[in-house]
Parts: sequence; structure tokens; C-alpha cells
Amino acid sequence: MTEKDIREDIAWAKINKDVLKSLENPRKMYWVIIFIALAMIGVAVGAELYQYLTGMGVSYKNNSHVWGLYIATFIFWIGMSHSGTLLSAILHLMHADWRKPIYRFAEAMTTFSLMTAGLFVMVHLGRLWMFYYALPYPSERWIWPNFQSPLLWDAMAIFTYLSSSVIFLYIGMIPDLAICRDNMKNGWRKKLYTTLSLGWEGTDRQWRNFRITYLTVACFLIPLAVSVHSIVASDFAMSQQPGWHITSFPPYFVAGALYSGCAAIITLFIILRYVFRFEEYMTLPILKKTARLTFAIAMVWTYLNLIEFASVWYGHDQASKDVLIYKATGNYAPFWWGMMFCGSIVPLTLAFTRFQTNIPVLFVVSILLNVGMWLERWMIVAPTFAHGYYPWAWDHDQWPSFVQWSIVFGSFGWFALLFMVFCKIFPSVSMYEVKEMVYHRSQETKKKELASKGLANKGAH
Amino acid sequence: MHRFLRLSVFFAGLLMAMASQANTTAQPLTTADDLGPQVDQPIEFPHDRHAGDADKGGMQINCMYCHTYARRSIVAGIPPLQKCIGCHQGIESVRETPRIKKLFEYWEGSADGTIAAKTPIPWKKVHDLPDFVRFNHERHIQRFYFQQEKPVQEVCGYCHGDVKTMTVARRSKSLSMGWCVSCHEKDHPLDATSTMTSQGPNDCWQCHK
Amino acid sequence: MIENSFNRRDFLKVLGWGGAAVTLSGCGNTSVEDGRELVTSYSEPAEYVIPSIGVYFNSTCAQCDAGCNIMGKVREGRVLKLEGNSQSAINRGKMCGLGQAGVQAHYNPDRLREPLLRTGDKGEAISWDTALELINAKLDGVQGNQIAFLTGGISGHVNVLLKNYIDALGSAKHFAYEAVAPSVVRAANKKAYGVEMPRLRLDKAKVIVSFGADFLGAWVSPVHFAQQYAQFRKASNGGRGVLVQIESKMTLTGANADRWLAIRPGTEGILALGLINALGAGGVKVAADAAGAAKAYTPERVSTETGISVEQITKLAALLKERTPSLVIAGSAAEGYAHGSHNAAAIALLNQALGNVGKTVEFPAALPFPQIAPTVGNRYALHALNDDMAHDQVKVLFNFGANPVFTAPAGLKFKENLGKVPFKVAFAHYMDETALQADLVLPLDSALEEWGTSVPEYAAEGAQLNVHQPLMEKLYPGTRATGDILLALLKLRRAQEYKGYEDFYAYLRSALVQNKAALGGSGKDDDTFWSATLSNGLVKLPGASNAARKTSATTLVFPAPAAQDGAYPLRLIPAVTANMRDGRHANQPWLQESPDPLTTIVWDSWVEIHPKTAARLGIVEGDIVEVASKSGTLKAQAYLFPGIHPDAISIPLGYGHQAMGRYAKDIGANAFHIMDAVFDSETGELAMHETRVKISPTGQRVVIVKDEGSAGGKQMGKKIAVRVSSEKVDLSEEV
Amino acid sequence: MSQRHLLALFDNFDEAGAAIAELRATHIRGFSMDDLILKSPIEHPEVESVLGDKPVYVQWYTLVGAVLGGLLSFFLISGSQASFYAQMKGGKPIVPLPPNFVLTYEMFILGGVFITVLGFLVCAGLPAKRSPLYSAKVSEDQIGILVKGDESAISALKAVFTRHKALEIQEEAGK
Amino acid sequence: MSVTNLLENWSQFRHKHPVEDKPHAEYKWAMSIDLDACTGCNACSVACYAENNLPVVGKEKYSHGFSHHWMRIERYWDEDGREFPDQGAQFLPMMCQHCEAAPCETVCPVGATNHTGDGLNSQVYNRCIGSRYCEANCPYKVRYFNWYDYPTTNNVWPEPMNQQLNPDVTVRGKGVMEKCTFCVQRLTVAKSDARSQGRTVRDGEVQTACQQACPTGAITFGNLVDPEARVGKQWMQQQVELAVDHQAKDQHEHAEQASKLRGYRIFEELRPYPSVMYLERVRESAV
Repeated sequence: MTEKDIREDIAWAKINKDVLKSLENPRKMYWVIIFIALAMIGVAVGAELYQYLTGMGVSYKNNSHVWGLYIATFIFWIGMSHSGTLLSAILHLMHADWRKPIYRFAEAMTTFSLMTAGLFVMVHLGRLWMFYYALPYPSERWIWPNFQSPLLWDAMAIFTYLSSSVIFLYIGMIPDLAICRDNMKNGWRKKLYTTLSLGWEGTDRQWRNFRITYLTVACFLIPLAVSVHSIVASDFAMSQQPGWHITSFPPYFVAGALYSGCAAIITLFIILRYVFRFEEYMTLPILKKTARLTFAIAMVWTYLNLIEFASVWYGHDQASKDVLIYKATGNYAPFWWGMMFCGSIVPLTLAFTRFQTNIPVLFVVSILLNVGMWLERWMIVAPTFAHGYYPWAWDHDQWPSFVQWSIVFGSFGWFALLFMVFCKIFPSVSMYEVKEMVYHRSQETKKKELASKGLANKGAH
Repeated sequence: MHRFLRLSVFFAGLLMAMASQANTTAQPLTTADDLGPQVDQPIEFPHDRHAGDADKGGMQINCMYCHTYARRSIVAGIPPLQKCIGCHQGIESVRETPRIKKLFEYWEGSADGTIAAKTPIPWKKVHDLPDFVRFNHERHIQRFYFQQEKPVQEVCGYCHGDVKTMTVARRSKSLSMGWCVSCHEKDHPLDATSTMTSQGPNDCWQCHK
Repeated sequence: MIENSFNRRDFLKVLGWGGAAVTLSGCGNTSVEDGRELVTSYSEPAEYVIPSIGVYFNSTCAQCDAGCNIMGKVREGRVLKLEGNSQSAINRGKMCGLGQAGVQAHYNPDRLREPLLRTGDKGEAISWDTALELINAKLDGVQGNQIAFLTGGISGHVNVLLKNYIDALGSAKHFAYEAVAPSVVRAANKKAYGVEMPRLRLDKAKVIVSFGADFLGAWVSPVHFAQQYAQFRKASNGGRGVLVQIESKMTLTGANADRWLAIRPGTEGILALGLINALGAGGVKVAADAAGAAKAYTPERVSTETGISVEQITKLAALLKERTPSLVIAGSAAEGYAHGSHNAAAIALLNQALGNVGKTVEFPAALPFPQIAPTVGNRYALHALNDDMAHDQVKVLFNFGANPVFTAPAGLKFKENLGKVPFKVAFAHYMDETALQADLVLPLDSALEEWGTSVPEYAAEGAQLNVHQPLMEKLYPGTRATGDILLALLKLRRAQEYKGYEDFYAYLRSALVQNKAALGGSGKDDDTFWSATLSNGLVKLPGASNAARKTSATTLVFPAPAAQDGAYPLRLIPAVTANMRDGRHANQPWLQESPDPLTTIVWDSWVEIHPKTAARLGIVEGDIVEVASKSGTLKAQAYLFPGIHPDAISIPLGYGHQAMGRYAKDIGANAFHIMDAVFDSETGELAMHETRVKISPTGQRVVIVKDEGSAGGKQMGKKIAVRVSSEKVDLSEEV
Repeated sequence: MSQRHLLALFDNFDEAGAAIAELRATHIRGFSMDDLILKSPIEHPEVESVLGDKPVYVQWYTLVGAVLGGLLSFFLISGSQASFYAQMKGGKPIVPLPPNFVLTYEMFILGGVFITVLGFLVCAGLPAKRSPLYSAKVSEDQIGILVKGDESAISALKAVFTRHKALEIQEEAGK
Repeated sequence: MSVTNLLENWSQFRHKHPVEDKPHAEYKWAMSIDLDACTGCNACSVACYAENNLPVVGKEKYSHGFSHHWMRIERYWDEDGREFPDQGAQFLPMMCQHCEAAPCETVCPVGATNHTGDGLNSQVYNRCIGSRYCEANCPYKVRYFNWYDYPTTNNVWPEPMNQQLNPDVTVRGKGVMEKCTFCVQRLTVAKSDARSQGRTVRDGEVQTACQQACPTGAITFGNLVDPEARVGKQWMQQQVELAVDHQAKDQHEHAEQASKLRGYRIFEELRPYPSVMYLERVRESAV
């Protein structure tokens, strides 16, 4: 690897300047995105209101086919959230410092996709206004939710995950907030940063505890992330339905989650790089590494996918086998094969170095991957309902209504809005860590040069 | 170091406190009185005169003399007009009082013809549970009045409050689910026929339809 | 149980809605409330009235003519549910879906509420007095024989009043019309057994061979037959009964048969004779004349004509031979042809040959009171009335609830002819097609509001008089009971005779009380007898049983073989379904939404086509096909149905109303209107199955709305509905 | 004798490190090493070599939090399952262990994370008031050394800083 | 809910309830349906509509699969590909099987569907939040969701049809799951009456609406605990046991008497332990 992840001679002051610029004036594209996002949300809100007032029926599910796109998209967003953890926590523990310029927005992505996922739980409920029945709080009624229900585990896991990753995001941001504080002219933003930075001054004591804390939370986050998606998987694996009751579901879901997450990172990477002029920091070498990572996970996912089919195919459960065959041949076949194509064939492009740094290609590919992953979620939910245990209740021609589609569609707007607003208000590249990165790398190279000059012992003094 | 220890102990305590708090708040206040609104009825029926204690000028009539269905049906029922008339025909002393006049208007029809003869009195429902709740008067009367032979006014009073001191009945208990449960979860002495627990039923379908 | 009528009528008043509408959200209260709802109680309740506890009153189901005895569950003055009366020999506490839906006939939102007089093309509400006066005025100067009465099957004291009124008007024209009644079979039975409706003892039979009699679905007295069927299956008389159903379109009964034979339409009689022949050959002693008659019908010939394999015929004959007694039933499928009565006769002969008469074919008791005997409806009546109207023989027409404009085959041009009648009075519950044509519409009480009596044509044991009594106070003050209207009309003619009766209730009461001795109430005082009668809901009538009569083959006319028609290759089999019958109940949503048992289709009519035929014509499920006969065409969705003969298609009757309210209007297509007017050669009855049609896809296609899922009727190898062959189990051992 | 603050800014860590080393070596009267605070834009673990390493207690909070979280959830959940409304689930005990363990696990983490952060704030002394002398430079690219010493020591300290080419030396205004 | 209570009665709370080690005390409501007697006439289904305030959803909604027949009659054909179904059709009344180990109960997030002491699978409408997980996990797909607010929908219960509504049964609003309850409103009344007289409910004293209507008496319903109950005798005689997934009928070792039995439960192998036993339909072999 000859080309460097990041220029080492880049001045620290410049780092501050560049990143802080992102808080000021992004390119036009930024406002375009915001506008589109708002429009999408508008549609979704309309649809949801209609559904809320009329009843779930308008989403065209039915008595055998009780779940639809909402749950599928819910899983999709939960999955999306995992990449943040992957980049910030796992790679942090592995001291892969190329993550440093990009982990911040990855974490933001985690947080916001979790929030989006949360919405779908609500949207999906028949009696949204009774939602609080599902919360474990001491009530006058004396009754508690049913802790045996995987849905409740979901709620718990997601709450934990959301709050933890928000905290993680925030803690990691404190030194940068201090920078913002120091460089802001007076105004509401200054106040905001002053409060949030908690009077950080980068003293040795603060740094010392900061390091440990960050490390510890990172350690917690990894098992948490894994548990979250395996619990989501158990919504299905714990049930009895053919095509759901599969042991390999939890790992399969987790892999899928990381997969879609990485794809999403590439997409956002490219967008941010352009919108906020981050070419200096979100460099092609880093993009290349991400692409390779994505490719690796894609292969893992493909493998687990095949494992799942195999275990069904060679298993004794005829019903599940029927469902599998139905997926491949029934009226969901186009989507199912679409998922296979997007999920397992498309990523092969990432194997070619030439494409690993080709931004347009990567952009298209990363979006295709996520389409594939979304389809995968839908293909998990729908066919089992359409072709379950009870033939009389089979329902092959159930097609989601416009209401469902528009709410799903709008959720992307919602996510984009939250995310873009965040990037505008908070530094989406971690300044202090980029500095560390630059610092350490320059130290390295210094050492190397000295060594090469054979003056190592002199340089020691 | 010491500060850290002190703090951790403090937070440990805090969490424990939260736990115990959660435990205790779950217990509803069983005897809480929660006075419902005044309901004005077509005739301001004086429960105190009929059921009240003798020393307070009441006639100590058994609740179930008028609310006769309580022992046989899930609803206590409003006494039929016939019943009121049955007694009051014989009581000349109060015959001319406004309330009794009104009563007889429903029986014989009003002079101006606005009320036809034998029109049931349009009483307003005071203790009106949600529609999806099934409260069975019979069961409670059977258990506490007939099997455990508690005084009738006490038994009715559990839920209806001290009606014998009111004129028009007024809700004086919250009648909320937690309130019902606060009694159901008590250990009542077993009655003759029950082969179940000495508590009230805890199964949803006993009270929810 | 009941002190006096006044008291219980008072009880039937609808009370305040306290706790009546129990809802979870939206309307109704969902939290503790004070003083919002009213809570009232009766001013003088009877002893047995306890709030929140239902009281049952016995009455009689008026949904069809079987006359099942029912109990109405009444609470807070509202009738909530109908259940069977267990004292009844007819339905023994059971009920069919049609009967259950009776409450919806009563609570139907589209009921007529006051008398309507036609002015131009819209009706104007008038008072009852003016209405009755008007009728009387219109009748003046019209000769009696120009006044016609069109009714359905009618019996009991309403029938008496009707007869009296008719004869008070000096008319003799009472046309009793039932669109789907087994009238040809009645005639044939009359000839064969001397009675129109012999009592069939399914429970005694070991084998039942039914030629298209849907006795579990819509034929004569389904609930009663269903119970006998249960015993017949339960091996109550040693050995589980075997049901063989022979018909061209599978009925509900056919779906429950051990062996269902798809016979070429119209050749039922031939098969019957073929069986006689085979029996003779098999060594059964068959009366000489019968044997002679059947001589020509060798299994081979029969097989070629009926399409039933020789093997099947011989097997069937063998079964009939070894398992006796058996029972052979001729149903509407057998009678629906120009040679229907020949078929029926041949089938009756088979019964004779098997020696079932007197064993499984018994004879009902004669009714002691002929004047209240049922006047059963037939299709000839319509034919006759139609001719009269066509020749301007009818000046005034009274229509009692029949709906000929809907049910008359297009061939008769009934609607045009009806137009020729100057003054038409319709007694109706709803604004149906016929009422729409009427000049004066008189709204009737629902069957759950009116007093009355009826006598079922098919009484299970002895004879019985059914009592109809109100289960609820009138929903609408503007409606009146048929009996009351007739009484009022009679008072206008024979005031003297009827001035004693304040209303029909009074008339009914006195009529029964006068004959209490004959009604098993001798010795009782009037009130006791009366209240006992009401609380029983029926009176068992003593009556001498008719004697059996032997039929002979001498009069037998050999049924014609099935003919072909190139232009119209297929035969239309109008299906009489248990829910829809002739369509008079199409406005009861429960019936519309409860899936047809065989196709599971709801809320629409359909065309049953055998997959083979469909493949030939390039039709797939859901295609909108055009069905064309000589007399008309209709469009409906095609349903591929294995249980139908490839030479035939089937369309259910009762759909395709153009009126009758929100639940019936524009639901499906009306098969009556493409039926040719072909008549039975002997009885002159309209032959229901004689219509020939051709079908062609229109190119449109719909998704059929049905309960059956995408898997169709398949179990996909899962163990859901399991079947076992009879030698494996012994039902007599079972609990 | 009153104390005053002094803030020296350095261009890079090596000089700052050297300065600290010298301060440690030369015992200036009226100034103790504990009153020295290093401020840097990025973390410099190396500083411990000169400041001597100070223990960090955050992990203890983590331990306590995680354990408490776990216990709390298990007993709350099992306790509520075992309430008067024992929600009977066919074929399952009223208090089923596997589900409760799943939830315990989540709460274990939740408690851990929350209390860790709490510990961080406590140990790092956040939120903190700004120290009397602060320069935005330390959040940018310079290393700051904040010392507190008696009037007498100030000059000596200054000398040390200047010797190690401090870019700038801020002084607290005298009383 | 106190921790002390938990610790004191630990063993009791660890009981698998109510199958296996905790038998039913007074009542275990169960059903048996004789498919040989069932003619598929739909009377039961309509009776259920009348008794349980089921909404008539109309054609459009029905076409989307929003039907509400708690009791549905299924019609199956032979799959041997013959030209005519000459053994007739097979009818199967399917309603909530009130499983002893019901898959729907464990998954409900709010505990709106539970197991009652009488072995019923209860559904509490006003607790339900409509997550529909129960239906998702039901192998028989016999739960029905209120996709619309039927009480306020046109032509579902127009005046005066709403006067027919049964006051003992809640009229469900939008967003709640519902299903066959074994006519619990009737059971409750019967139990209450019996208790007032100091006894348990006698066999035949209470009937479900479907059983009451069924013209051929194919449906038997009763208390499995009561030795006098017909339903119990039938289960006994067919050697069908409640909490077992492998009945005598399925055992090959004593095939000869096993073959005589025709009682079976649907999806036995999934171990939901349904409370409804079906009796195989019999067809004559002679013809």
C-alpha cells in the first residue's frame, strides 16, 4: 500500500478549519437533499394519518398475512444501525486507525436508523394509542407486559442499544465539541457547544479517564449490537412458522445487518465527501478499505444464506421446504431472485481494485446492495405468511397497498433529514482523532526515516 | 479513591431505592375514596330515608328489598315503578310531598299528559362500568352476604360506599381495575362451594368480556 | 309461564340501551362513567323478567316452509338470537343457517315502514285506513273471477282468513306459487303413493339412493333430514348407512355422499329403470309389471344413455340387494325436465321394486282440520296466472310476499303481463321487484313481530300446528301483520261475522280456544290452555295415518333419452343453495357472507363449469363469461368445479336482485331470467333444468371473492381433514 | 501567601514534556507538581512518564453498574411475573428463565454503560468550570501547561518555560 | 409483585402450567367434532355470527381477506386427479383450537391472550394493542384482526341491526385481535349458576352456539374433567390424550386396535396440544 490514508503533513489548524467549515456552508446539494427528504416525510405522514384514522386495513394485509413491509423495513433499519458499531467499536478495539475520519457519521447513522426503526414498531400497531401497554412501568392496573414475548425483548434491546449508542456518540464527540466551542462566534450554537462540551479542556486527567471510558463503552457495544439483531432474529426464529423457525437465523441476521450497514456507509461516505468537501479526510484509500470490508461481509452473508437454504433443504420439515421452494418459484420469485442478485452477485464488483475507488460505481453498487438487503427482509417476512402451515389460509396474491409503500418510502426521508441535520450541527469528522491519526503516523514515518538513515541511536537523545 | 467508593455506594443505594419504589407503587391504594360527580335524577330519591339507620330517621330497609335482582343476576337492577307504588299507595302521610307526587305522575300519568301512565322512570346510571367489564353482583352477594353472612349494607358498601347516608346515590369508590384487584388479591376466608383459591379470581376473562 | 298476553307484550317493549351496545372503542363507554347512560326497568315486570338474563319465547321459523320450531332469546325487549325448540319433532332444538338469519329479516334496515301508494313512478305514504278503503273501492264493480290472489305456500289461520276473503269477494283465483318447490315430485308421489309428501325415514334406511334430492341443503325440510341423516350415519340401526347421490351438479348432499355419480342431465329415470332391471337380474323379486317395464333397460344401454359405467350400475344394484331396507328419493334434479314426472315415476317404481314402501317410505297423518292445511305452492300457478294476465283476465291482483317479477323465467314475459293488471296490491316486507310494480304496497310485520299459525307440509311425526308469536314489539308502528290486514279487509266485507274480533290475535286465540279439545287442551280452562300453547310454540295434532298404496308400472311412460342441441350445447342447472333458495333472503347479510359450502364464494353469483369443459372453451377461473340461452343472457364469473357433468353448467338462483335493499341489490346475476319456459309434459310445471345455453368468455377477468385460499381445496399433504374407509372403523362401538 | 496561575503554550509535545521534566527536576519552592495540569488537543499517554501515572477508577463504576443492572432487571421482571396476575402461558412456567435471562443481559449492559459514563463524569471532574487561564489554542494544535504557584515561584516557572521556547506565557492578573 | 412473594412461592411459579404436572382443577373445556356427521351446511358459522357480534364486512373487504368468521367451514377435494370427486368433498369446521400450549400466548407483548384456569385460550380485547404476533404464530390461522372500525363502518350494523348485538359480548373496535372463545359468555353464566347451587356445571348444561345449532350434532362440547361428560368419553374412547403429541392411533406397535380409532388432532406434531379433537370422516368402501 503506497498511497496514504491521509496526508501526514496536514496542519492541525487546517483540520479544525476544514471540519468546522462543514458546520457553515455546505454545497447546494445539501439543501436539495433536505428538501427531498421533507417531501418524502410529508407523503409518509399523510399515509400514516389515513391509516391511523381508518384502521390497519388500508395497508392491505389480511388475516393470514398479518405483517408486511412495516416489519420488513423495521428489520432493515435495525440492521443498518450495526455498521456504526462495527466501525467505531470493533475497529477501535482493533486499532485500525483508518476508521477515524469516518466513524463519527457511522455512529450517527446507527443512532438515526435505530430511531427510524422505532417508528415502524409504532406504525405497525393496530392500536397505536394503546402503545404504553407494552411498556414495563408500575401501573394502577397492576399488570405488566408479557416478558416472554420476543417483541418485548426487541423493545428492551433497542432501547438499550439506542441509548448506549447515543451516549457513545456523545462521549466520543466531547473533545470536538470543545473545539467548536472555542471557535464559534457568540450565538445559540456557542451556547449549545459550551453546554455540551461540559467544560472540556483536554487536561491530562480528562484524557486519561476519557480513554478508558471510551474503550469500556466500546466493549459493551459490540455484544450489545450482536444481541440486538439476534433478538430481532428471534422474533422469527422463536416462532413456529415454516421458514422462520431456523436455528441459523441470529448469525444470519447479524451478518445481514453488518452488510447493509457497510453498504450504507459507502453511500453516505460518498454523499458527505461531496456535500461537505471532505476530500482531504474521507480519502479514496479509506473508501477502498471500506469497500473491501463490505465485500468480505457480503461473502459471509452469502455463505450464511446458503447454509440456511441447505439446512432447510436437508431438514425434515416439509413445510419449511415448501416455503423455500415457493420463494424461489412462487409469485415472490422475482423479488427473491432480485435479493440473491443484489446481495451475492453485485458485491463481486467490489472484488476488483479498479472499482474499489471508483466513486460512481461504488455509489450505485452500495445502493443496490441495500436494495438487496431490504428485499431479503421482505422475503423473510412475506412468503411465510403467504405459504404457511395451513393451506386453507394460504394467500399468494397479497400485495402491499400504497399506504404501506409510501410509509416505507418516507422512512428514508426521515432518516436522511435527521442525518443531514446532524452533520450540519455537529462535526461529522472527528477532529481530535484525525489529529491523533496524523500525529501517530508522522511519528511512525519519522522513526522510519531515522532508522533508514542508520542514525537511530542518535535520534534517541 | 474514597470519593469513588462513597459515590458507588450512593448509586447502589439509589438503584435499590428505585427497585423498591417500583415494587411499592404497584400496590394501589385499596381504600382510596374517589368521589364521582353529583348525578341529578328525575326524582331525588332519598336513600337515607329508606335505608338509613333508625336513629338518623332511616327505615333500615334491606338494600335487596328494592334492588331485588342483585342476588340473582349480574346486575342489581333498578326497582320497577310497581315496587315504589306498592308501598307508597299505603303511605298517605307523604302522599302530597313533591317527590311522591312526581312518582305518582309516572304511575298514573301527568296531568298535562307529558308523561303517559306507567312510564318507567328514566333513572341515570351512577355506577357505570366500562362496556367491556363484566361485574357480577350475584357472585359477590352470594359469597359475602349469603355464605359469609356479612351485613348487607357492608357488603354493598364495599363498592357503592355508604349509600344509606346519601340521598341520591353517588359513586364514592374509583371502581378502577386496580381498585377491584386490591380486593381480589386479599385472602378471603374460603366459602362453602369454592374449590378455587380464597382470593378473588385473577383470570382476565372473569371480568373482561 | 305466561300470565296474560298484555303482560308479556309489555315485556317485549324495548328498554333503554343500558349495557346494550357493548363496544370496545368509538361508541360506547370505555371508562367508568357517572350519569351518562339511562337505566330503566319495566314499570310492572313479570316475575320471570330478570335484567341481563335472557328469556326464551317459542315461535316458528318463517324463513322457509319446513316450519322448524324456534325459541327467541329476548333481552331488554330485543330479540337477540334464534335457537331451535327442543320439543319440536321437526328440528329437535337444531337450526340451519338460514333460520338463524331470521333476526336479520326482522332487523333489516331496508324494511318497508308505511303503506305506499303509487303516484306516477314514486310511492307516496298513506295511512292504513285510506289504503284499505282504497282497496275496497277498487274492488267495487270488479267481478270476482277477475280478482286474483298470488301467494307463496300458505297455511294456518291466515290461510283460513284468506280463503274467506277470497270467497267473500266471490273469486276463485288463488295462485299459490313457489319458485323452487318440488311440485312435480309431489304430483308423482300422489300418483305413486297416494300422498304428495310421504314421510321419508332416512334413519331407518341402510342405503339411500338420492336422485338429486338435496335433502341436507335446501330440499323440503333440511334440518329434519339432517338429523335423520346423522342417525343413518351413526349406525343406530346396525351398520353405517351408505348414501349414493346421483345428479348432474353436486349439491351439498352430493358432497356428503359415499359415492357421487355424475349422470347425464335428464336421464335419472332411465338409470332408475336400469337399476330395476339389474336388481331383477341380480335375483331380487321384482313385481312382474315393474320387471317388464324395465326389461329393455339393460346395463349396457343405460350406461350409454346415462354415462354411468356398467360396473357402477351392477355394484349399486348389488349394494341395494344386500342392504335393506333402502330408500330411493327423487329430487329436484330428477324432476326438472319436460319428462320430469316420468323420471319421478320411474324412481318411485324403483322404491316399490325394492320394497321400501311402508318401511322407509311412510305415510303422514291426515290433518284433522282441512281448512288450516297448507296450500303448497307450485310453478304451474305462475304459469296459469300469467296466462290470465296476458288475456286481461285479471283486474285486481293481490300479491302476498311472492316475488314473481324476480323469479319468473324470462320466457313468460311476466313483467309485461303484470303491467296489464289495472290495480296491483303487494303485501311486502321490503321493496322487492314485484312490490316495485305494485300500485299499492302494504308493509308487513316481520315474522318475529306477528301472530299466526302455520302447518308444515312435511311434519315429522303425526301432524302439528305451529304457533307464531311476537318476540319483540314492532320496530315500526306503520307495519301490520298479514292476519290483521286480512281481518280488516274482511271486516269491510263481512262486518257482522268478524266484528267480534278486535284484532287477529283475538281471532287466533278464540279460534284455538274453541277447538282446545281437539288440540289436546280438553279439561284445561282457556287461559291455561292458551298460555300452554304459546309456551310450547306448537300443538301436536292427532290424526289417522293414511294407508299405503301400491303403484304400478302400467301407467308408466318411459322417460325420453337426453337430447342434444348444437346451437346451445350445454344444459343450465339452476342451483338452489341452502342460503339463497329462490332469493327471498338475499338481503340478509349473514347469508351473503357465509360462503357457499361447495365453492366458498361470497357476495356474488358464479358459473360452475367442469374443468374439462372449461379447458375446451379456454376458460379459467375468474373469467367473466357470457351465458346465453334462447330467452336471455347473463354475465358472471366462472368457477371451475369438478362436481358437475361436463355437458352442464350451473348458476345459483337468488342472486341478481334489482331491488330489495342495500344487501341484495346488484349482487350477482339472476339465473331465472335466462330460463326458457319449458313445461313438464304431465303436470305443466315449469321445467327448471330444461334450459340450454352456450357460454363464451368476455375477456374480462376478476379475482373471485371466496374463502378458499390460494391452495384451492388441497391439503398439500398435510393431515387436516382425514378420511378413513368404512371397513376400518366400527361406529357402533363409539360413544 | 497568595497563589497565582500561569499558562504556558508550546508548539509540540516534546518541548512541553521537557519543560515538565525540568520542573520536576528543579524543586521550585512554593510550587508542587500536583498543581501542574497539561492541556493538549489530542491524548498523550506518554505524559505519564513525566507526570507519573495516576490511577483510573472508571472500570469500578462499570462493574457496579453492570451487576446492579442485571440483578435489578431479573428481580423486577420475575417479581412482576409472579404478581397476582400470574399471566398463564400454556406449556410455560409463570416465571420462565430463558426470556428473563435475555432481558437481564440487556439490562446488564444498560446498567454498565450508564454507570460507566457516570463514573467518567465523576472521575474526569466533568462538567467543570473553566480554569482561570485557558487558550483556544490547546484545542487546536498547541500544548498548554497550567501551573499554580506562590508569587515567589512565578518568576522561576516563567524562566523554565521560556527556556523551552514557550510560544506564549499567560499570567493571571495579580490581586 | 414483590420479590419476597417470588422467592417464597418459587416452586409454584416454576410449574409448567397447565399441561403436564399441573392438571385442571374444576374445568377443562374441550370439544370434539365428528367429520363424518358434519355436512358443511354452515349453520354453526352463522350461529357464531349471531352469538358473538361478528361483523359482516362485505364483498370488497372480504376480497382482501378481512373476513371475520371465527368458525369457518373448509372444503377439501381429493387430490387423486379423477374426473369427478366421486367420494364427495371433505368439510372441516375450523375455529380456535384453544391449545394447551398455545403458540399465540407466549408471543403477545402485552399479555392480552392468556391461558385461563379452565384451559381456555383467552383474548382480552381491551388489553390488545394489535401487534398481531399471535396470529403470525398461530399454525391454524384462526385469529381474526379488526382491520377497520366495524362499529362505525357503513352497513355493518346499521340501525336497527345494532339492536341484535349480544350485550354479553364486546363489540370490537378497530385494531384488536379476536377469535373463537368457546362462547365464554355462556360458560361464565353456567359456572356462576352452578356455583350458586354449590356444584360444578353438568354436562349438556352449557352449549356453544355452534354446537347448539349443528343439525347433525357433529359438535360435542364439554368439560374434560367431568367423568360424565360426553366429550370426555369420546376422547377416552378414541384414546386421545391432551398433553401428548403422539396418540395411540399413531403408534405402530399396536396397529390393529389403533386402526379402529378415528380421533385425531390437527398439527399434533407441532405440540400445541389443541383442545379440539376431530373424528375422521368415514367413507363406504363397498361402492
